[in-house]
Amino acid sequence: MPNEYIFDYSAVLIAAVLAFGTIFLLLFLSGLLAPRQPSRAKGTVYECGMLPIGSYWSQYHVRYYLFAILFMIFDVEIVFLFPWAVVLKELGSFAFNEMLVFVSILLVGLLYAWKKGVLEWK
Amino acid sequence: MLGLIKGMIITWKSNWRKPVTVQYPDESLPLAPGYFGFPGLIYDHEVDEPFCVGCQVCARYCPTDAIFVTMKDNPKFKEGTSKRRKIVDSFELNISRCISCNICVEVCNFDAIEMTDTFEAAGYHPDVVAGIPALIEMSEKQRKGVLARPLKETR
Amino acid sequence: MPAWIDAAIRVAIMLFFVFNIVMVLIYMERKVLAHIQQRLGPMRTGFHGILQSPADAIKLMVKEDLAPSSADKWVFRSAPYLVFVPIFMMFVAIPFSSSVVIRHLDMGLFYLVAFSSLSIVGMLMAGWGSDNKYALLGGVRAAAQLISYELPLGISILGVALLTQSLRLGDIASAQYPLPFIFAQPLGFVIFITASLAEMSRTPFDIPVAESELVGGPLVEYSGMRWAVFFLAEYANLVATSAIAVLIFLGGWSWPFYALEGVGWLMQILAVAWFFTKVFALIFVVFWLRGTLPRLRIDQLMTFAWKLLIPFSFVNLLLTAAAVIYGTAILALVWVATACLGYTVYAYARSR
Amino acid sequence: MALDRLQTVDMTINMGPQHPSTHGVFRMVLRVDGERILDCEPYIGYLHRGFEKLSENENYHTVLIHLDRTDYLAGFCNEMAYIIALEKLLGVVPSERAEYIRVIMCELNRIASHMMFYGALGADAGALTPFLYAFRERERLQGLFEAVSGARMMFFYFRAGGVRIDLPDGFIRECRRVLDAVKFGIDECDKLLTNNEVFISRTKGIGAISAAAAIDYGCSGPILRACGVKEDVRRSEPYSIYDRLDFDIPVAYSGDTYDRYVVRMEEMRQSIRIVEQCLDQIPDGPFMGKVPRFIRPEPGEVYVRTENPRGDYGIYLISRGGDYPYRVKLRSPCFCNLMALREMLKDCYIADSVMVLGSLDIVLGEVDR
Repeated sequence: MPNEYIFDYSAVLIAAVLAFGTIFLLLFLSGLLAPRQPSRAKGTVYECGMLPIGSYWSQYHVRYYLFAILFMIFDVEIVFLFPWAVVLKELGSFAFNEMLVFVSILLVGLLYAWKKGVLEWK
Repeated sequence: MLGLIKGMIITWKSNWRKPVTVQYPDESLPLAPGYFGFPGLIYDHEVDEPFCVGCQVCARYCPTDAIFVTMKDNPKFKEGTSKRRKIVDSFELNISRCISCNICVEVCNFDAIEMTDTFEAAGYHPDVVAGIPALIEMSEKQRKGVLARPLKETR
Repeated sequence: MPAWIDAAIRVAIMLFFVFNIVMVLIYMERKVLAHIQQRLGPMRTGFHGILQSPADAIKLMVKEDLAPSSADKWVFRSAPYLVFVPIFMMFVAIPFSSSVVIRHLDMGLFYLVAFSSLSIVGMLMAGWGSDNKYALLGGVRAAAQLISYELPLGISILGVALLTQSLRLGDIASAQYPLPFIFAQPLGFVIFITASLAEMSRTPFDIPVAESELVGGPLVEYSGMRWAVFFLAEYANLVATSAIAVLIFLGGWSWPFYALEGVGWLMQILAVAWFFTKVFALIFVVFWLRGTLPRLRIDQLMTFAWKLLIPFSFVNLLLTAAAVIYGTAILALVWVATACLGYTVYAYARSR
Repeated sequence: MALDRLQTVDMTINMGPQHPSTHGVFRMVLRVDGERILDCEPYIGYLHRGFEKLSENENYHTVLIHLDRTDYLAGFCNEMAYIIALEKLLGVVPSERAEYIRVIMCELNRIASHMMFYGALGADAGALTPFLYAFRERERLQGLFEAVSGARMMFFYFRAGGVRIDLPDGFIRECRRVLDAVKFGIDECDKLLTNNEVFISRTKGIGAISAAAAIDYGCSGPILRACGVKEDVRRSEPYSIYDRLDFDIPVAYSGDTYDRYVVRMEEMRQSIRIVEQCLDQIPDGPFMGKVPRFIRPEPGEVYVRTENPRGDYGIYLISRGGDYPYRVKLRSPCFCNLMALREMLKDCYIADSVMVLGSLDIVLGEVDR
């Protein structure tokens, strides 16, 4: 079993390395072929032809953060749901009821966030 | 969802219609009968000289100052072959400034200038000023049959 | 042959395939959009412009690679890698037929969900590293949108895992021989397609790159080959996602004909051809949608994900689980739920 | 709620002048908090050419070529306003046929202009296809313009007392054919966007303005009519032959982007109605009235309003004798409509800013003059 596991997942590593290498090669080739004549005007950022007003380095509104937190919770839940889904038939109604409780706790959380207006973009 | 599906049906239908694109340099749409390209100088074949006498009215009225005209004594008048006392010496139309507005044609007292179909004046040369020969050629081309076109079938 | 050489050859072939199919797709998109708009599309390079994509690739290759002088150089330069590599890694687990595949991973479905969400980091880095306000807005939008749609995407897939009791994509495809899962999981299919449209940032969810206000979003400062890598990733993602949709909802290579499962060459070629017919049909629908729909706004998009898709995907999950435990008749309720979803969208738009 | 008390730094974004969706070289500086617009400051003048000053050195007819370039999407309508003013100053009555020709061209121009609006709004919303469909319809109409006036955009066609040249042979038949095609095209455009749920959610309730505020800002045209004010110069102060024609003034009541869109779509249909009536009624006869050889009005001044596709277009013309007008003042509807932008953009999202701007249908040539 471990052998098979390594056989399967070593391909993942190889794919990552090869894809990375190909992109590197492409960019390297482009670096050789493409002209390079930097100038000050080319180095400015695009802001509709005007010089940028103020810095882009500004604080961003917290509502993105709240969505990210909500996402974390649900994503972790999905991690639990995958193994559950595969073996549900074997475990039977017991597992179903357990998961019902688990999901409803999270859904109550979602409802709470909804009620609190986190899901609104006022 | 209904509006969305309706829109999908519209785009699906027009997917199968004939494209309206005309691949411009290869083929071009027919021009309308009275199309305004750039003005050209009309040639008087009877006396073998242009109608223009170089009176500079068009240059004066031109809103973009695209026309530059000078006048000279007509040698053919001395010979007696022409009734024009003066004749155009040089007539320069700056094609890159001309806005094809037809004003020069309207103000001309001698009916010496007309709008032609020529509108493709771009080329690989910086010389965008059309002189008398070019302007006469434009007008001659215009007179060869293109004038009597019927109203085009727009698509 | 050692396993790693076998894998390397397969991966190399897959890379070659991905690069080529992306070119085909770019050409196809331009042609489809053109004909939807009664235009001709590219016509000059080769017969009916068929060489347009290679020409574009060469052009991008020899184009100057600009970066803003104030940009965060490392973040800016490494973002394309982080977008393309995870998307390509999805292809490791996607089978094109029962044996044309890099590896049949036993956790294939989970693997795909995991890697499909990784490219968010790249988009965020592109937006953050460009030192550009449009790019920043686009990057943050991309992050918000992609994480929100990650959830309905993952949960809608779970329904299929419940029905097959397996995460191997090959098994899932084979399990759909008499009846593909789109009939058992209509709600899952609708949610999956919607969410994956958002994951791919395609119309009507192309908000991160919204060219009418953000002028290209995170990609606004990229040029030349570096920009082309993003483009490559976008279309590779389109192929991958459509392939997943075909595999888990539209019956893969088997439905509706004979289950093309044999090991013979002919059978394999037929299976791959049939599989890609479906994939291209699905991609055509995506292009068709792009030709028809306007773009949503970011708040509507988030509301749509959190208030409609996530609850409905849980409904789908629980109904499917109940069907697995208590009998398949419950799956009829999924159809009712699908109708409810459609009606909710309709009623919401009317109520405004 | 606690969120509101968190302090964040506002970001200032330039939208324009070189931006794909600002309809020319318009610039607005947005102060945003996240995605939300706190304030919008419009900057204009990037296309300023000094039309009013230029006109002082043109004779009475050649002013028209500059007028064509102010609102370059509705050249005939601009010429209409100026020519009526000039005729009033001269005391000239245009010939009957010329009046009909003018109204036909103006209304066709209105359809073409609104089609441009439709396409641009669609493109602002992110839909690619409406733009191309709109241009397909515009192309048909511009074929007619080209046949009649010789030019596709800068017409220079109207003259004091009439028009430059009579309609070409077969125009009426051809025009009817084009109108039928355009009617079909408008229906198609309508089906593509009007009921689209995504489009509705992007436009309904966005950039709304009350009727009172719109009147205060001096808005006119479809912007005002979308607020429920039934004001149309063609009806309230009929000029030319509009009092003989039967058409409705479409009105909507909520004043938002969607209503402006709906009003314009309906206006196109009404314009088709007007053109069809004109084609039925157009008399034979000269296309020029009795006009003095030299256009030298007596000293005096006149103000004329007409209904442009964008609203109430006014020309104030002063003569002090001689060949040149002393003053040509233009009351530009776009300029006044644009002033309401700041009010409309309150509490909008960044994505809405381009939609609201698109719904105002500005033409920078006219705003900046």
